[in-house]
Order: sequence, then C-alpha cells, then structure tokens
Amino acid sequence: MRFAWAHLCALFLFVAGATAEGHASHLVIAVRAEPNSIDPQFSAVGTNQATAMHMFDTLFTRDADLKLQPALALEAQRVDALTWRLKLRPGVRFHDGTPFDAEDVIFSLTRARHVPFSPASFAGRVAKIARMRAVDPLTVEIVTTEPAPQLITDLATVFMIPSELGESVTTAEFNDGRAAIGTGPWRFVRWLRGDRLELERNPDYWGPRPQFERVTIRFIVSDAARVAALLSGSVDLIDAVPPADLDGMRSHAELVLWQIPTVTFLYLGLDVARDDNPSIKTPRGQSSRNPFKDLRVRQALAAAIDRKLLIEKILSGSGVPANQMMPAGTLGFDPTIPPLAYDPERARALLAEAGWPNGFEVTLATPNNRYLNDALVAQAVGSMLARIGLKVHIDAMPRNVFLPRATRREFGLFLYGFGSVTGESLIGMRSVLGSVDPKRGSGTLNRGGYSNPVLDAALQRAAAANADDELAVNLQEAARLAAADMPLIPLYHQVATWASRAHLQLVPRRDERTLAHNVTSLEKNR
Amino acid sequence: MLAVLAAMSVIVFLGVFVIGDPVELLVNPEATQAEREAAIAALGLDQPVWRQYLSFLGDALRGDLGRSFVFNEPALQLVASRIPATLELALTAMAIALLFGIPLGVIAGTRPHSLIGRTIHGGAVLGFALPNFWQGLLLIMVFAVLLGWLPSGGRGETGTWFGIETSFATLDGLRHLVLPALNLALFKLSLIVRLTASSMQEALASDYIEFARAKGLRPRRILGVHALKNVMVPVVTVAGLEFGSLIAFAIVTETVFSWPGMGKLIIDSITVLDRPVIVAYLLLVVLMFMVINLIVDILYSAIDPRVQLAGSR
Amino acid sequence: MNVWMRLLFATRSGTIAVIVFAAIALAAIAAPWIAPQNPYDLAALDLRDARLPPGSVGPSGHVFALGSDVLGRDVLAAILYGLRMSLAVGVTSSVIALAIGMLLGLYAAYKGGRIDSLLMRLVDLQLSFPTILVALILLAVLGKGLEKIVLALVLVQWALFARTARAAALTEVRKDYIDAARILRLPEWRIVLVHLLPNCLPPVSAVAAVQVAHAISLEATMSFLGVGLPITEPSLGLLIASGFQYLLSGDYWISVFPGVALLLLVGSLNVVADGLRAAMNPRLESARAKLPPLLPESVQSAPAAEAALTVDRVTTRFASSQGLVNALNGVSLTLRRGEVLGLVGESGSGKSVLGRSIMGLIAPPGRIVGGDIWLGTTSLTALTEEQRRALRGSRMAMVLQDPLTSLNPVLRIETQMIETILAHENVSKEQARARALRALEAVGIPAPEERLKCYPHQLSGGMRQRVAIAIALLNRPDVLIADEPTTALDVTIQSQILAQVQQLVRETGTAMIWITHDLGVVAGLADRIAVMYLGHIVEIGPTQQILSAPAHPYTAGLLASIPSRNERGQPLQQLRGSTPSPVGLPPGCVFRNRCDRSSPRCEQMPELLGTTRQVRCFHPLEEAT
Amino acid sequence: MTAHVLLEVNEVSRTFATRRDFAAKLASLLGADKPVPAVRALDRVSLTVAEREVVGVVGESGCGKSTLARIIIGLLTPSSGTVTYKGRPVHAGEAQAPLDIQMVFQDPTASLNPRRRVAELLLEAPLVHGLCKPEEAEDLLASLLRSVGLDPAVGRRFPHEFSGGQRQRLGIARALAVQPQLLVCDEPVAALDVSVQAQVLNLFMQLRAERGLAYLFISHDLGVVRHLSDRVVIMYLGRVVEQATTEELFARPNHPYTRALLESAPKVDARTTFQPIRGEIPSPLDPPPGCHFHPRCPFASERCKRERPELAEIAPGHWSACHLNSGGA
Repeated sequence: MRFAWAHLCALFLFVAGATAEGHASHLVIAVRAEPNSIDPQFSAVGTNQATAMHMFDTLFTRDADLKLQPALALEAQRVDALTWRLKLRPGVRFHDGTPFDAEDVIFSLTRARHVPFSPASFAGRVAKIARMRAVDPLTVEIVTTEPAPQLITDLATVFMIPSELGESVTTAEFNDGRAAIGTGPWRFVRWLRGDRLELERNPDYWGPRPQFERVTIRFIVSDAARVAALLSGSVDLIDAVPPADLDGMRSHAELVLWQIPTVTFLYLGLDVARDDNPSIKTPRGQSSRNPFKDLRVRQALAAAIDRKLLIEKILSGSGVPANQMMPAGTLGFDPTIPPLAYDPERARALLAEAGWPNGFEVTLATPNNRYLNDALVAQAVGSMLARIGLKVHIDAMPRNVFLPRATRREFGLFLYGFGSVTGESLIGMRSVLGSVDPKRGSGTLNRGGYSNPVLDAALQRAAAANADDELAVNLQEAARLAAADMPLIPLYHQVATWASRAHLQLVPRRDERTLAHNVTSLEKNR
Repeated sequence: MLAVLAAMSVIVFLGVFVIGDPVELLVNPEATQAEREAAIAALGLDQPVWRQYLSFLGDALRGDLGRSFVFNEPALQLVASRIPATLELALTAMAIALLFGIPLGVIAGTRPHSLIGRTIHGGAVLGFALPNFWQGLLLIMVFAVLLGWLPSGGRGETGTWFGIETSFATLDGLRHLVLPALNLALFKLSLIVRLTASSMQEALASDYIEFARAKGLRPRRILGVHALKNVMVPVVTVAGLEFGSLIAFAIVTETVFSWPGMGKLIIDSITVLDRPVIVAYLLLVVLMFMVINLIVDILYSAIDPRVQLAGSR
Repeated sequence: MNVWMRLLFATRSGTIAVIVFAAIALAAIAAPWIAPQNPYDLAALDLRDARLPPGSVGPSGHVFALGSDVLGRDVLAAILYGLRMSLAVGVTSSVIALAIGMLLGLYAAYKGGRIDSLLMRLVDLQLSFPTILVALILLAVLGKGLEKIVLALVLVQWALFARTARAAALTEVRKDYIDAARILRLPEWRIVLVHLLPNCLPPVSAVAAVQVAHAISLEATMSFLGVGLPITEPSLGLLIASGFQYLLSGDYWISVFPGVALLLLVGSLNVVADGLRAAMNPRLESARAKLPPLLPESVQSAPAAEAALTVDRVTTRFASSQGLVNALNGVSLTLRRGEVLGLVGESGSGKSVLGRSIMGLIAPPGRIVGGDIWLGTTSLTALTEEQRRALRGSRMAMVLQDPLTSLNPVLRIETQMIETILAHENVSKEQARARALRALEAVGIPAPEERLKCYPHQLSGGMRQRVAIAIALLNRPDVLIADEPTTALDVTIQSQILAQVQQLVRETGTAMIWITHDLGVVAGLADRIAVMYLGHIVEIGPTQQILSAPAHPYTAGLLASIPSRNERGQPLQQLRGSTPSPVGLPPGCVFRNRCDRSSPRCEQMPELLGTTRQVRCFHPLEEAT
Repeated sequence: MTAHVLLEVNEVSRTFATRRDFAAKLASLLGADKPVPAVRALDRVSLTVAEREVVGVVGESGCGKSTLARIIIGLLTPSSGTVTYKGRPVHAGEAQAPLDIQMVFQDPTASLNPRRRVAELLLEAPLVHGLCKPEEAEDLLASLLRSVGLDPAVGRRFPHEFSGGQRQRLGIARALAVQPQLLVCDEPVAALDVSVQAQVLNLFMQLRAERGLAYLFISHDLGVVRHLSDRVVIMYLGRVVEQATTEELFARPNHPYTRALLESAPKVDARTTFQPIRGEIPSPLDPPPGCHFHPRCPFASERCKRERPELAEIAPGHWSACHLNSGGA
C-alpha cells in the first residue's frame, strides 16, 4: 500500500514536472527560516548569516567543511602579539561599482560594533579591536587590546559593506534594498517579507560565477508545505528535509537528496550540581536526592539509549551517533573516545548499584520547534529510559519558552543541542561545560551547573593557543575529560538534508546553510 | 472602544511578558553577558514591566507602537505591510463563498427534500465538520502534490494596482491564490449555504409569499424577487460580520499555505514573542473589526428598509 | 424532551448521526479499557514498531490494526485516546461556558435595563472577535496545557451562550407565564431557575451541540498551530498535524485515520445539532409527511352559467405526524355573481382551508384529494398550474388575515402593486402604475402618490390591509376571498374597511367570500351565510334567516352564546364540550357529541339538504327550504 | 361606595422612552441633538374598583389598557400618580403588588409554563407563600380544579394536553390558588372561540358569585364588557374619556368616541350599513394636541385642538371628557 502510494505520487509528479515551466536559468529555493533583516551586521544568528553570504562577503570565510579560507582578505599576518596585518584581495568591486578597499574594512568593522537595536550584535566579534589603520588601499592594520589568537575566526563572521553608505545608514535601508550593496555573488532584487527574497547574479563577482542568472529564495516554515512545494514542482531545492519524507523522496527518480553530518550536537542535559533536582520524583512521589550527581546513573542513562534505532526510526537516518561534542573530522574531535554502547542490562545494573533499583520519576524537558523532530526524539528517548525502569514524563514547549526556563535552571533533565558552526569545539565546550563565570564568558550555556577545574584549565590553554595543533591537543583533552565524567549524555550529530530536482547539484555545508551559488545544474544548456 | 484597545494592550503586554523572554531567542548563544545586557537594554527589556508599558502607551498615543524585536522596524508598519495579502485572500474567499453559497443555498432551500437539496445540505455539513487546517492540507495534497495543477503555497508573482501589491494582477498570482482562498472559503461557503437555505425555507413559508402566489405572480418572480430579497437581508449581514472572522481564520490558512499575510506574521511573532508586533496586530485587527461592524450596520440599513424603524418600537 | 428524541430519530440522517456519535462517545469513554495499548504511556511504546502499516504485527509482537506512528504508537489506540481528549475538552468547556453564559444571559434578560445592556455590551464585544483569534491570544498568554485550553475555550464560548440564552429568555420573559409567576410573588431565583431556565434550554442545547463540535475543532486547530495541547497529550489535532508529514511519504494511516475520526465526531455532532434545531421548528414535522392519497374520482357536472364560483364536493387533507387531517370533507357551495357570502366557523372548522383550496394555494403536505372547483364554467382542477396561476390575481383574488405579514417587507408598495398587473396583462409600467394609484384611491387611502413609494412598515395596519385589498381588486376579479381581513384590526378601523369593501364589491360586481369567526361582521355584510364545523358546511342560507332562525343546533348554540343575545349579568347559554380533533373522526354527524338533540340516527352522516336554505342535520330546529 | 373601595388608581401616568435607532445615534453623535421620543402610554388615569365590583375597561390599540393592568398588578411602576389597594400604596418600596390582586391573561397557552405539570402550576405559589401545608396540597388542588370546572384528576398532565378553554380555566385556577380579592383580566376571552368564550365568561360570573371577587375586566369587545361589568371605563390614547355605570353608558353614551365605538361594533342583530368614523388611530408616539380624538371627531372645534378636556361628572356617576359638555366650542 505504501509503495503504491509512493508510486502514485511519483507518477503525478512526473506529469506535474512535465507541465511546469522550464525556469531558464532561474533557480527557486525554499528554505525553512527567514532572516529578520538584509542588513548583514544586524544579527549574528545563522539564518541572517546564510542570507548575507549571498550578497556580502567576509574577509575570511568557511568552506563547506567549515575550514577557514581567504575571501576578501588574502592573508593575515601576525605582526606582534597585539597587531595583525591583513592583505586585501585586489580588483574586487561592490555591486554599485565602487572598488573594495581598506576604508571599507575599517568602516564595516567599526559599524559592526554599534548597529542600533541589534538583538544579536557583532560587537563581541570586534570587541578586542583597539584601533585600525589603512596602511595602503589593500592593507589594513588591526591592533587589539589583548592577545587575540581567535581574531581571524571572529572576523570570518563580519560582512563587508561599502564605506560610502556612511555612518548613518539604517537597517531599514538595507531591508528595502537601497543599502543592500555587497561584493557577494548575488545582487539584491527585492525582499517580500514572509514570502521570498529575489536575487540576480553578480556578473562581476571575484570568485566563481554562479551558474544561474536569477535565484528566488522562498521562506516556507512549514515542513509539509516546503516538501509539497518541491513535490509539486514549485521550487527546485529545499533545505531541512523532514526525516519523515526521506524514505519517500529516496524512491523518487525525479529527486535527489543531499546530506551531510553537521556540527549540531544533540545531548541530554543533566543537573549535576544541586541536591534537589527539580525534575525528579522518587517512586513514592516526593522530590529527593539528585540521582544525576552519581556518575553511575549518568552512565546508566547513556547506556539505556539505542542511538542507532533512534536515528533510524525517528530521524530516518538523519543523524550520526555521538560520543562527544564534535563530529569526526573537526577540530577538537578525539578519535580515542569509545562509542557509547546500547546496553539496557548494564544500565539497569548501574542504576541498582547507584541505589535506584526501582528507578525514579523524572520529567524530560524538550523544545518542540528547535531541532529535527526534537519532541519526537525526546519521547523516543523517554520510552527507552522507561525500559530501564524510570518513569518518564515529557514536557515539550516552544524554544522561546524552553530557553529562559533552561537558563533559569528549572530543568533537571532536558534535551538540547549546540552547533559548533566555527568548526572547532572551543566555544561549545566553554559555553556548555565550562564553569559559570560571566567575566570570562565561560559557562554561558551551562544549564546543568557542571564545574570541573581541570576541564576549565584545558579550555583556558586552548583559548590562548596560537597554533591549531596546540588548540587541538587541548580541546581533545577536554573532550576526553567530558566523556569520562559525562556531565551531559551525547545523543547524535544531526545530519542535514537537502532535496533537489535530479538535474541539480549541491555542495552541502556542515553548518546547514543553503547557498544558491553552491547549486549547479547538470544540464549545460540551462 | 478605546477602553477595549487599552485593555487588550495591557493583557497582551503582560501575557507575553509572562510566557518568555525574547532575548533568549534573539541573542546569539555565544554572546557574553555584557552583550546580552546590551541587547536587553537596546530592546528596553531591562525596565520593569509597568515602565515598559507606560513608555509603550506614551508612544502609542503618538501612533508609534514600537519596533519589532525581530525585524527592527516599526511594528505598525510591519503589520500594515501584510494587510493587502490577507485582505485579498479574505476578499477572494468571501467572493467564492457568496458566489457559490447563495445559489446552492437557494436550491437547497427551495427543494430541501430532493436529492440535490440533500446533497448540498450534506456537503455543507461536511464543510462545517472538516477542520480548516485539514481541509487545507488535503487541498495541497490533492491539487498541488497529486495533480500538480496549482502551486502548494506562497503568494506568487504580484503586480501593482493603484500602488498596492496584489496577486490579482498576474496570472501566477491568481494561480497561487486559488487554493488558499478556497480553503478559507469552504467554511464560510457552508455557512452561507445553510443560512441561505434556512432563510429561503422560512421565506417560502411566509404570508407574503402566499399572498404573492395569490396575486398570480410567476414562480420565478416569487422566488427571485420576493423570497430572495428577504433572504439577502440575513445573508448580507452575516457575510459582513463573518468577514472579520475570515481575516482571523486566515491565520490557519496562511500557516498552511505559507501565505505572507498578517495571520502568518502573528503566528510567527507569537513563536518568537515579538511583543510589539503582537500588540500592533491586535490593535489593528480591533480597529478593522470596528470598521467592518460599522460598514455592516450601514449596509444592513441600506438593504432592509425596516431597519430604521427597528429601533423604535 | 421526548418530542425531540422522536423528531431526532424521525430523520434518517439524524438517526445515523446519533448512532455514530453515541458509538464514538462510548468508544472514547471506554478507551482505557478497549484500546490495545495506552499510547501515551512511554513505557508501553517500542520504537522498533515505528511506522507500520495497518494490520501489521510489530517486532514487539503487538498487532497494529490501523498501523503505528513514528514512535511505535498504535494509531487505533491513539485515536481512541484522542477522541476521549477531544470529547473531554469539547464537552467540559462547552458545559462550563453554557452554565456561565446561561445564567448570565437569563439573569440579564430577566432583569433587563442597565444590567442587561452592560452584559450585552460585553457579549457583543467578545463576539465581534472571531473565536479563533480570541483563543489564540488567550493561549499565547496562558501557555499550553489541558486546563488552559479548556479555560480559553470557556472564555471564547460563554458569550455565545449568554447571547443565545438571553435571546431565548427574552421571548420567554415576554410570555405571560413569567408575568404570572411575578404576580404570584415567587422568589426571583425561582422564576429564573425553575420557570425560565427549562424553557430556554432547547435553543441553547442546539447551540451547545454545535459548540461542542466547534470546541473540538478549535482545539485540534490550536494544537495544529502549536499553541494548544502539548505534544505529549493525546489530541487528534496533533495526530493529524504530525501525521501529515508522513502522508507525503505514503504513511497515510498516521494522519488519515485520526482525520476521519475527527470528521466523524465533529460531523455527527453537527448533524445532531441540526436535528435538534429542526426538531424545534414546528414546520419540519409537516414538511416530512407524505401527501395524502387522492379519492376515487366521481362524475362531475358542469355548473350553472350564472354562478361565479362553484365548489363541488371538495375534500382537502393534510398529512401530519398524528395522521391525516380531514380539513375539508366534501364541501359544496355556489357563489352568484356579485354575491357576498359570509363563511363562518370556529378555529379548525376548515374555513381558511376552503379559501385556499379555491385559490389553489394548498401546498404539500396538504392536497385537494377530491371534488372540483369551477370558476364560472372553468374547472380549476383540470387546469395546469401555469393556467391556474394566470387566473389567480386576475379572475380570483385573495386577502389574508394579517396585514402585517402579507405584504413583502422589503419591496415598495408600488412594486407589489405593479407586478400584480404585469403578471396578467401586457401593459406598460406607467399604465400599471396609474392603475395602482387609482386602486389606492378607491380603497380610501389618502395621498396615494406618496404611499406608493412607501415600504409596508411605514403604513399602519389598517392602511396595509387597504393596500392588500386594493391589490386583490386591481385586476377586477370575479371572485374575492377575504380570509378574516379585519380580525387583527381595531373596531373603528374594521368598520371603515367593511364599509369600503362593501361599497367596492357592489361597484365592481365582484363576488366575495368573507371568512370570519365573528357573526357580527357578516351580519352587516353578507347576503348569505355558510356555517362550517369540522370541515363540513352544516348550514347555509340567507343571512337574516340564519341569524333569526338558525336551523342547525350548532348554529343555534353559537348564536345563543353571544352575550348581546343574553340577558345582562345572567349566565350565557353555552355549547357544552369542545371541538374534537379533525384527525381520525368517527363516522356520523360531527357535532353529535356536543348536541342536545342527537339520536342514534346521528351515527350516520346527514346530507346537506334544501335549496335556498340548506341544513346538514337529522333534527334541525327549522326545516330546510 | 368609598367605604368599600378596593383599588384606587389616582392620576397615574406612564411614559416609555423609545430606543434610538442607528440613524438617530449617528445624528446625535454628529451633534444633532434630537430629543428622544417618548410614548405616553398612560396620561393621568384615575379609576376605582370597589369590593365585588366588576369594572370594564374598553379601548382600541394604543389606548393604554394593558399598561394600566400591568401597573395595577405591580409589573410596572407608574411615572407619576399612585395606586392604592385597600388604602395601602401598591408600589411602596419594591414594585410588588399584594398577592390579593391576581391576573388572568389573554393567551392561555403563553400564560402557562409548558414544562410544568398542572399540580406544580397551581400549587407552587400557595406552597411558596405558606398558604397551604404540603399535606393539604392534594386537597387544595382538587378543590381548585373543581371550582373551575375541571376534572380533579388532571394534576399530572401538562398544559399542552388541554384545549384552549381548559387552559384558560387552569390560568384562572392558578390565580385563585392564592385567594385573591381582585382579578385583573386582560382580554381573557379574546383568544377563545365563541362557543368556548361563553363557558369562560360563565365561569367568571360564577366565581364572582361564589367568592365575592372583584374584577377589572379589560376587553375590546363591547358585548362582553356590557354583559359582565357594573361600570365601564372608556379609554383613548392613554386617557380615560368616559366612565359610567354600564346601563348609563350604553343607554346614553356621551363622548363622541364612545359613540363611534358603539356604532362601529359589529352587531349580530341588525343588518346595518357601516357608518364608520373617519381617520386612523394616531400613533401614541405623536398624539394630537388638545383632545386626542379631535382629528376624528365630527364635532371638533378649535378649542378641541388646543385644550385638553378634563373628565367631568355630567350626570351622577357618569363622567366624560369632552368640551361639548362644558358649553361646547
């Protein structure tokens, strides 16, 4: 029956596809999230960055594997502990024809500090910059307030805009297109809020020229609607393909899927610090001592989860079982950490050993609109935990409700994730597992109260590292420490999936961003 | 009415304050404490809630409903920019409902016990029973995915008429309009059918119809003039009043069909707690309803000659 | 209540809906006992069972009759639990809202004045906002959760109940039994709760059935939008929404079956509500009845040429739920040109049915089952409906009892007059209008030019009846049937109209049947009087003769009971008993059980004997002549 | 006679404000301040009912007779003037008339709660007011039903199981249950067929004889009023225009309106040509100045248009409000 249905869909799709107009050199993409501004410096959230990457460039950029690559800057020399010298790419022009030079860099990095009303400011990325100087039109000298080994990483997020816009340029001017002038592969045509963004090819792009003349990026929040748009031929490519549709799409001759394991790490957070855990009840119903303070309980939970089954059934394969924060092939990943085995017997034994032979009652909090099938994952995890004798309730809520409560540490057990979009684990480890220390910016996302001075020290060393090797060694040490102590229970790394018409090719990115210039068509005449 | 607006603004203001903190969503998770605080201050969220409300109220009186936390644009302008999309959807839906609903209702009302009358009645019950969102999903499934006749969502190409962006202006826009408008219309269509049918039945049983028959009028005139003119009174009134509800139910349709109207905006804004937008939306909608009610009142007195007298017994 | 039940089950769709709803409700209530698993107990789920098609057996050994969802949850069980939740949410919120709304509405209607207008202000305000918007805002403010959605739904619904209850109560409050209770100085709470409430319950309960359906649908919608129930609660809306994703991959059962369940639940409730509403509409009953069968035809002879109208053994019946109503039983009479016949009878005597039978206005479930009517020498039963229509309003016309309802309220007087001419004659609109103007003048309407432009409501009752008479006489009909046209009017106005009509028919030579229950009216108007009782003409003859020397005991009794025929202050002569029902009459004289002169012979039906003066009685007070 | 006065209505007036319609609201919103029209339903009406007396009130629509009844019974409060019953004001404090005054309504169907059984209908008030003990209820029910000529065994039935005449009997029985002395009857036989009407009228007379009841008998039917009443009050547009004993009034009607009314009433016994008075009954919203009847009155003069004629005693016990009696025009 199921196959018959799928074939029926395929048949109609074929008909539909045949009738759809051939978009001559026009690409239509549907993405899940819409930016809240075209101003590339307004908000540092991923959606905005992904959108900005079409029209604007950064000094350094990250490739599909999140490796740093030169972009508008060709190289960065460290003159001394505090001084950096950047060589700019020659011959680059903004969409309006003005050449890109050192003044634009200084202007852009200066404006990034104080974009009005910015909810997610870039100020932190440029905070350590003390002063800047144009040595010549293609050379910029940056002096920092303190040694800043991560400066290039930070600069890789700040987009360049022409200095001609002037100090007074507003976000609104970007949004209506007047100020949407960058050096990127696409030019702004128009933005219909809530519906789509239209772009046209920048014929003078300094990098590889996009294959398509025009691109429309439609914003379709609803998973079903996005998939339907692809199936009905309204769009050529969609991102965030819901796991539910993967099986169906794999069997379509007309469609092709693009997948890549991402740096988005899903885990079970645990309150390991306090004596009274707000999510726990004993079998008799009263709140009690906090079982999660006991390593054996944490290990029991880790062993109770069948990650493979979870990924297969709930995510239709859109996941890679995780045993640490970073996926293989990224900075900070430690290959020596053993995988987490599914062993319910051992889990039950560990629980009994820890003094909970009859389990306990616990509420697992989860967002329901943040990650792929997050609420379903939580329920599946809940049912697995129920099998080792816990009584599990699920408390699912939108992330805007979840996050403040998590930050207030109202949850003793929760499902959440972290995306190391910079391709290394320093920021993630420091925010999620570092001891809470606002002054050093450590532990900002530490919602379980974990504190380990040895781990903090390793991260401290990593932050001060001047070379990637040094960074990697320290981060791997931190990863091993976390694996041994298990302050959170790793679940999996999300796999991102795009689906497109069969003739299209996409270079999928680990940070899940959908870039129109990464799409090419196999049909040369298009 | 001003009291309503004020009360509404207080409730929404407090309500959103209670549910959650927009900062958590908006601020970069990597941000330092200082950055967070800066963002909070920039949004004015560091003030106590009554302070925030008072400053909001002060601005509101000057016509400024604040800036969207998310889009950093005046909330009122943001909501207003979405009005045309919603209005064209609602208007089309209402047109569909009336254009099909009245004739079907007349048929069902004049021949309630015939096969066709029963079929229409059954269809109307079905239209009532199917929840709006399911209808929409099924429409997408059948007409967009299976048959591939119509686009599954979005607003399509728009053209400009009298300075307003509208889907009516282009073929592509019209194609995009069909399914959402149909989805939005189905419930009202059922309502109009039932209302027309029952008013028709009532009219046909009345003395003036019997008198018209006694006068020897032709059946077509009895039905088309005597009965229909009376039927139109409740139908027009209800249609007018239901127009407001169409705008509200557009929330569901717009969500299902990713239609970039006010409804989608409000749902999106609720998920991210964009308070200024929520407040602006509500105030604007209240205002729209007041205008609609006024228009219905005027329309009603235009269509029913008795209305002037109705007040004074 | 019993009446409702009977009527609800009288229609097939109603019966099916009640059965479907009852089955769903039972299944939902019994869900924990009949469902194959508790789908919302995490310990009962096995992920290995995920997404199995209907009828499969999962790796865990569980049988999934309707398939399983992505968590390995049994769809059938989930539907049962979902229905349970939907019903609980819908019924709880509607019942609470009903209780609140009902009490407020009743109290407002009972008290009236400021309390009423304040409450209704509030209700109007609330109702001018669509429910979905109010619910959405409330839920956005309140957050998710079962009790919150119930609270939101109560807040959304109470106003509608208050309004419905108030509207129902307002009609009830105006009824005299409430005044009677007040006059009897019953306590206020008692009047509201004991007298008002039970009588307002029927309309409110029909609304309640719709509201339960609406609440269920709204809950599903809210959950779909992500602001209703949390994902861990069994909600059909959530099932449909989450399952829709899998529809595209072919796993239709996750979404479709819950959708069908929701459709059945909401649909059956709507039909039940329709049934309830229809059951309260008295017209429904007759509408569903079948047509009475025709009588075997008997040979009819053409009438005398001088008769304007000949009614020959006309029998008219109505089908009702009680049985066949014998409204007319072989009624015969003739009307000479220019003659005025007073047709007198009490309620249920069939006098109005006779008028409408002559006009050919008997509509299903009524039917002329036998006899013939001749207009001049034209047999009306031999004509097609279109031919009969052409005669109506031109050669025969009618005026109805209630001047307030017989004119179309939304058409101007001139429209209603001109169309009457144009329906029968091919004249210009201007000519027709000029004739309408003259007709208004003729019935004594001052400033007719202005009146033509008026709508009916702008005229007084007397004026409206004059207009109706003018319309009836527009085409100078041979026969005018006036069905109690002055009963609803005041005495002084009645007398004006009687004078006018008397003069008009004399001038135009129109023959007229004046139907009335008031012997006094026809005493001054009619040439002859016919007295009807239970579908029979019992006596017919010249006015003076009937009034001074009635022959039929019924006519005599009727006349004797008129106060002015009795000595002041003395007990009136009275007929004993009351008129029996026209359904299932035993054979024989219909008056015999109230008659002092009846004998065993009266078990036969007497014939209407005589020529100028005819009596249908074996023991008449005067002999027929 | 004054010693036995039961009910005294003294200069009672009652006005109703009309609701403004949409256009009026809009107009007043725009600043055009039109006065809200008011209906003067009763205009300085006085009358008395003595013990065991039957007073008939006659008038056409808009004359205020129903308003008068509702004021007497305590359902409405007068705008001015007083109503006293046995010397005590009826409207003192709460708008509650004494239980002694009961009412019989026009529509026997609407005046009985369709969802209550006969026993509940009749016994509710006596039980609530403690006029009878629960154990005596059965007997009271039987005697009430018997006294209105119904089978005492019908207590379990619902009103719809009775014919119109029987329902009116039930309505009377309910009023009798609290042992009233005065029955206000508002068109009690208008909805009944002629043959049933006689039965009910006979019941009224019988009850009067048995129980010594007084009646205020409102009717548009002159024949009925004449048959039953001791005195008759004629009303026109909220005012009493004439009042006299029944014989006097019908023998020597004074007011032109009374005369018109008597002439207009259809009579069974004489074949008359109708000689109606002219004109419509004016709207109570906008009554003519002076004598309300002047536009229709064949004798009207200039004075009638300006000046309201006061009720004056033209013969012992015969009062009329017409300028013709005070030297005419």
